[in-house]
Amino acid sequence: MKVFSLSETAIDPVVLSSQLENFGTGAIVTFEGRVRDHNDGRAVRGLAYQAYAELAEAEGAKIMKEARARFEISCAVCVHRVGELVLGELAVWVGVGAAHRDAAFAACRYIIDEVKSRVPIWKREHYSEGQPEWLHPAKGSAR
Amino acid sequence: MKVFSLSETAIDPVVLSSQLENFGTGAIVTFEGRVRDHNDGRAVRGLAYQAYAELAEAEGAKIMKEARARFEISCAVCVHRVGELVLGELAVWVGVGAAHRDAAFAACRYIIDEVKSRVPIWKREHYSEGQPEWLHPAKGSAR
Amino acid sequence: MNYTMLYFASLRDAAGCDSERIASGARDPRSLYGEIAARYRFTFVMEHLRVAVNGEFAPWDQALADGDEIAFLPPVSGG
Amino acid sequence: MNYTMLYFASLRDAAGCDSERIASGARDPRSLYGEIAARYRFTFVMEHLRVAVNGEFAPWDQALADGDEIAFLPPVSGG
Repeated sequence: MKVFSLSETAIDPVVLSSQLENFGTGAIVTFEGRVRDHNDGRAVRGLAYQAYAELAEAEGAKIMKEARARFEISCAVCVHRVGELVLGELAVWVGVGAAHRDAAFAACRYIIDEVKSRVPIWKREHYSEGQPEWLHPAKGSAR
Repeated sequence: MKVFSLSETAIDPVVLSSQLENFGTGAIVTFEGRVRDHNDGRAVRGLAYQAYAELAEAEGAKIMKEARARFEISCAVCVHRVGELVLGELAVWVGVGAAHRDAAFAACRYIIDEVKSRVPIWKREHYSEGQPEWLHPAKGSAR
Repeated sequence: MNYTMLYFASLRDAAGCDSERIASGARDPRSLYGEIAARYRFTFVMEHLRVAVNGEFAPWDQALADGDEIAFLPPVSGG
Repeated sequence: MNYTMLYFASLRDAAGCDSERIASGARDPRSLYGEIAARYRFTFVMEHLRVAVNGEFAPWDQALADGDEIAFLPPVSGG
């Protein structure tokens, strides 16, 4: 199983979580990013993610390696959806296991922050009113 | 469903997670504390949690209320096990949903930190060698 | 006065029971702890304990009333 | 020289295709972007884009070789 992967089908957090469990892992922190029904004040109907798959997988794998080097963690997994998503659907899942919670929280946060800022994946939002739009945030945009 | 509760039976993260999902929730952060096979260099076989149930539930509810007041979150749930636990079993589960991940991470961390330091629950570890011991950490103990 | 004592964790082991009714001349948790700690050889200094009276955290100098339910709480270790 | 261009997100919409083979006199991504941006009326300034050559991030002044696969990447919005 790859520690970072793109998925064209629904992400199953139950299956992913089960990969993190082992007897030395006292703390598991997970992050789930879901499709919200609003963004920047506009009502959102759904969205699509497009990826430069080859580079996204390489850059994602690099982030996971960085996280394992920086933090005392025992395991980390991240899956990002591509394709069309409906409201409430899982867009990204990050799970980190560690002996202690400091490292688990820090690594989980590091991974999602880096994935959002570095991995070549783009979001196209479909609104209740008006044309769909690609999101190309400038640096320093809201988290 | 109570936002903070004690459980005498196995915690089911799937059921708990499902309570956090709604269309306005873009970010869900969860923390799972599991029984590790070691602590402070000693091999652990299992453990038991004992609670002052009445006060633990009141203090836990207070922590959840503080989290909702301090952070922009839409929902938060925490369940803590009591009784005998085996290796790998879930001891505590915290889940927080928010529009944005900053608040979800901060609130999840706040809840587990406060629960560990304030809620009257005590852990008794069973070791591979020697007598079981109650853990009564002094202030400032390792996280 | 009569109090109901609750014991938890290592204090429960030391007391040999999870609760008991006692008669005492102590009028606050501070002096009550002196009595009880001597009886059961509790090793905790007060600074490492918290007190609960009737299911709520309370200060060491709270005036106790007849029938109060009192617990001395060792450092917690949940999570 | 001949290059394979890859387009993503709004640049794909503007180019009207996800990839194409082109012939160009440009020898680095910087001058190549000038050509391509003019052809398809890309509105991004270079400072807001990153470049990838053969599946890896690359600097704007990297020397290009015949047959290279090049992508100009708009600000990402995954997660």
